[in-house]
Amino acid sequence: MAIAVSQAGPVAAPKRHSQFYLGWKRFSKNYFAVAGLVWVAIFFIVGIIGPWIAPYSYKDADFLAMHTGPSWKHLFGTDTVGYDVFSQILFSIRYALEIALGATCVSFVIGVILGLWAGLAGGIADVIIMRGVDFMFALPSFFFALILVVLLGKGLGPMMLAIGVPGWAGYARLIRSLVLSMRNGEMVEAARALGASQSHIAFKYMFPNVVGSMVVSLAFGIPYDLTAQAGLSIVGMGLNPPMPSFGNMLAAAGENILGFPWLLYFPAGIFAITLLSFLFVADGLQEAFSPKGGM
Amino acid sequence: MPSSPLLQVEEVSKRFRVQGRDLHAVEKVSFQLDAGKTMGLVGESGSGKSTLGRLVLRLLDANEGRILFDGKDITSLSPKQMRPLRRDMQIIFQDPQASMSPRMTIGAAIEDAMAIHNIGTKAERQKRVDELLERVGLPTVVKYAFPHELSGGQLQRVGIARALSLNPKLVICDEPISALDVSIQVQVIQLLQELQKDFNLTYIFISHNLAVVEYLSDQVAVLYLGEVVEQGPAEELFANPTHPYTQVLLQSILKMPDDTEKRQALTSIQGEIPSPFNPPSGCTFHPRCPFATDVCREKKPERKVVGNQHSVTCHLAN
Amino acid sequence: MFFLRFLAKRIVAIIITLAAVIAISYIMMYASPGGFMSTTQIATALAPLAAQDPVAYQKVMEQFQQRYGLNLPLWHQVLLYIWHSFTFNFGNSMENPSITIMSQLKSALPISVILAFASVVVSVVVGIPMGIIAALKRNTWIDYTVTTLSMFGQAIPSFVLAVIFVLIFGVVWQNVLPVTGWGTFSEAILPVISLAAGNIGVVARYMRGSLIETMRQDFIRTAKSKGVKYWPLVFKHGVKNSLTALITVIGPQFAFTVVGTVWVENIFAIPGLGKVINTAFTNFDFPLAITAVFILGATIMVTNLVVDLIYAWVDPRVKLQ
Amino acid sequence: MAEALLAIDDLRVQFDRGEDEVFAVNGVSFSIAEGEALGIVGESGSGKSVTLMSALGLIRENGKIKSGTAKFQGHDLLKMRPRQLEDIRGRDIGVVFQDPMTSLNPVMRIGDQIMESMLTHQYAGRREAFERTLQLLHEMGIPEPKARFRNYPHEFSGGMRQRIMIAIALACEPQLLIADEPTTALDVTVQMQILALLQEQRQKKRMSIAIITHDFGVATNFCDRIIVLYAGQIMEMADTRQFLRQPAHPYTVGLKNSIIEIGQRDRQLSPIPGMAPTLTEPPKSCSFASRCPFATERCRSELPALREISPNHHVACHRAEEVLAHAI
Repeated sequence: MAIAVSQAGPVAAPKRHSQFYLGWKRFSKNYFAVAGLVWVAIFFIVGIIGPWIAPYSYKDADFLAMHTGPSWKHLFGTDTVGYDVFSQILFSIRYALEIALGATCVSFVIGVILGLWAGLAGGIADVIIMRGVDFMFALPSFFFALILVVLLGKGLGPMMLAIGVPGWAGYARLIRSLVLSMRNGEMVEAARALGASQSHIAFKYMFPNVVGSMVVSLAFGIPYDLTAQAGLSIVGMGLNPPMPSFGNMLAAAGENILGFPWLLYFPAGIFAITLLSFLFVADGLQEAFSPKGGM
Repeated sequence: MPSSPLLQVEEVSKRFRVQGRDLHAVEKVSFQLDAGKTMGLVGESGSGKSTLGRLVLRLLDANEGRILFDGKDITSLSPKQMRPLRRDMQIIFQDPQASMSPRMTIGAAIEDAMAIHNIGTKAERQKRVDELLERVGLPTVVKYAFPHELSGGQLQRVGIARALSLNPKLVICDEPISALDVSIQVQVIQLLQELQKDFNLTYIFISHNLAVVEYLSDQVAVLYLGEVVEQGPAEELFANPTHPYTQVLLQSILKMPDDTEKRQALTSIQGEIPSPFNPPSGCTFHPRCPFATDVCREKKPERKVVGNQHSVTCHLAN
Repeated sequence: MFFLRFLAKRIVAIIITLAAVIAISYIMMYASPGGFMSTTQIATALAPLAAQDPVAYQKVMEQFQQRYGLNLPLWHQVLLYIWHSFTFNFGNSMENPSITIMSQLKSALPISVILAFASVVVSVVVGIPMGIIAALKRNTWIDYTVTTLSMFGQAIPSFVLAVIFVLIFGVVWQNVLPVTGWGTFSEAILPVISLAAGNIGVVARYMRGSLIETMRQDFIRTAKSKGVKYWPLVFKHGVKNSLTALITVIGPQFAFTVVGTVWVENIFAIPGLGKVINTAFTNFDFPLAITAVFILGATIMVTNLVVDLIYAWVDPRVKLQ
Repeated sequence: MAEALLAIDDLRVQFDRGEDEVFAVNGVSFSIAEGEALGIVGESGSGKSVTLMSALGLIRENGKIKSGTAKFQGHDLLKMRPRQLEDIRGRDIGVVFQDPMTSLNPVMRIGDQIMESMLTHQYAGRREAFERTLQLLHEMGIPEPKARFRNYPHEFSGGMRQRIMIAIALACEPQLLIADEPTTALDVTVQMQILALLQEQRQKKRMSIAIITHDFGVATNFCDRIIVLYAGQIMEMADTRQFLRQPAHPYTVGLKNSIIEIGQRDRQLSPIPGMAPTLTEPPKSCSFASRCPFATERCRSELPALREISPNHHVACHRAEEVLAHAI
């Protein structure tokens, strides 16, 4: 009797569903995350074109219209010196993004380099780098940022460094643990058995499998750095006035709140929604792409 | 003069340093394996059988001893020098899912093995992937699938195809069937058998399943706590199991009886495998051995030849 | 003894880390443009003198440098500073040379400690039940409400919340709750809530996730197979196992809370350590700034040690090392 | 045959996987008699665990019981309120799970885990429960019960943990013990010890045992009766003797032939082709037909019923008689 079955049994027609595709499908079902992504996208666009659409420069105070409420002339009102709040917010978004992205990049680059070094080299390098990580975790990185602001000053670049440099430890620890778990895993062992070189293993096997976790950690890092930047302003160590920033606006609003609540509505609202959106996106990415979120 | 064996393992030992303590994973193991033959390594968990397999492939470095492949000492070759040799020695893992990148399609995974060694053009490699998949009994469309879309049995076939893609001489099969269902196990065993015949492959077959090892192997080594307690030709060893541990293992297998009257009594030796951190003195098996004497407790037994190439590491053997 | 050796090792590690914190902060501040002499108030006060009588100015400067040990080699200054810190001999602040740093700390530190601990306690007391309820009512509106609220809490920094509270209770509902000062219970409510909101979010979300994960474990099925009733199952097996995981996030969370106190104290005008840090950094009052960082670091590290001890006590699998 | 202790009738269980549904158990009926040792054998995904676990309310949330009854001493477990079922679990029915590593609560002393069952069911007071726990540990072959009482699971070896699992299951002297792959995670020498322990306890306590296993060696040496499951259906159900002498379902025959045993070096392998299906719709024809060497048009279009081809020998195959004739 003929057996019309292949040895391995029927295989469903492959659907070519890569992990990325499946993750994206899960992400797009998370409405909060999608909404967050839309806001983040708007935030980025405004950050890029903000200076061109701003009706006023952040430096031009309208002394004839100090602390006026929202009107057609000044959409979000003016502050105590006569700056247009709407324009200030547009510029704030730009600076906030510049600093947060710059700082996150700085942390990330240092963290990835040191994390890879610790994980791949092992031995004494690993011990030293991990001691450094322990050291950074002993104090909140915000305090290191404070001290760095003293050293570097309050410009855009210095802010990026002050917030970015102390943030490396988290990334380094993550990368190292990913590298270690994979280095001792069967996938890398199999690749070694095939005769793959170190760089081939790193780029073709390890990298595609860590990129998801790295993106997720970056997504969590950006809102953290946005918060840190505003937090520095709260204690008077933020971006140098008159450069506008959410932190400065919030700090100022806190002091002048009694008569002019609009100074708070818009900056606080936009800032809060932005942070929330970033968190929704980060959380959505984590749930959609982390290994646990799989099944 | 007979040609030299494909693989010679001489007095190989491996220790792991775990939290400041030495774990003796493999202790002074020696064996030889001719081309086209199968060596079976059996033992319970913690016996060091998988470690031994990795030592042979130089995926781990031995602390002592020598490994000769095709007459060439590979013990101290650098990773770079090892790389071209990897074409000749491959491994099949117990958990094929864990051994594959979840982000690579099946086709890419098999092709990558060839790409690493610059074998053929892209098109030639693609063609070879199709051939290999067909050879291991899979439809060629699976090359577009990702590992998570296949069943355990199918993935193991992919693992075999990947190992075969380099035309190896030696293949280490590390518990290749123990994660599979019974009906799939036989399929894979049959496939391994056919491939061995077709490509004159040499196998090291690692398993805790004595019956399968007996079925597939020409030579067998029984490991306990990293040491070979008995080794020899499969037929001879299973006909004359001499070491008490081998005997116990054989008695512990529940065979399907012919009838209910012929059922096995459920008796077994007491105790469990001791911690490899703290192996017992003398013969490591003495705390569980029904025949242990004082000398077993104190002195490490020597290897004794008890038959044609059949050796036993036991004081009581003669 | 094993436990004592562990403790000794950790304490030594804390001391070394703190010494390093002091050294690095000191060197960085030393290296900052203008160094210690850019100190705003003193520099302004002495500017006329420098112009009128350079000799007298030089003398004052020397006195000043001697007083703060600035004439010594850098390594000596650093060591001296470390030694002084560990002997709690912090010296005087630069901004207000007449008062000792110790006296400032004496009034400020307890306030911040109470604020931080109160908010951690509140977040645990509120967050854990929220997390448990969300986990047990998974995928119901209760769960969605809790998770969404937690996300809000987690995303919105304490200072934004604090400013919003100031607006609400300072402008809209005046005289319901005080928005400045410290001392009475009602004055503590808003700062503690501002600080706790984020932690509640983290604790609740973590508790939820961890409990859901735990309730899927095999040993829960074993407990069910024993006939263990629902609530004992949830609490004795589920929650207890989830808590071990939760403890690991409370340590880092405490560090964030400490940062939060710095912000919140500024907004609610609370005379705590945060306010001290604020004035110290804005006025470039280095001795004060370094001391404050030292005290905060010590608090955080000791808290982390305590958390680790609790962790080892709760989870028998954890080995202290 | 003695009276049925547990009688499962036409049980159907489905799992919701989001995009589709898996038909895990499709109309399974059998019973366990008092004092009987029943072996439920099948490969992964055959529904062997799900069948009994769903009767006890121990399947995952996405599993739904669609129909059927599971009468334990005449009372339908599937219709009970959770509280009633809780009273039966652990007291009348004990369960031993496969992986002793994950099946014990890691942060609870093992003594307390054993006592918990007795205290929950008010089987014994605190003092007696403690004494009985020591007694149980001793019976299970755990040395120094008093000292070990206070240990945590991670301080035991796999075999010892499985002994603790058994002690938990036996604490309230249940009438039925369900052992779900109790030895799969263990080494062979330890597997033997655990089976011997179960055998001894069964004889001493005169309880029924249902062993769920994929291992014919375990089932045939241990059990009085054997059920073979495939794709959530019973393929064959027979006394062990009949099962050994006259397997009548092609799947059973194929599976038995798939087992390589000691001393079979020269044997020719004849694997069952293909692999077991995961049913995403209810079976309308024989689920095994696509892998069966005897399959006919009828097998591919008509669902074979489970029928009694000789006393106490049930087979779900259109061609069982022919298989039997061929096999003999």
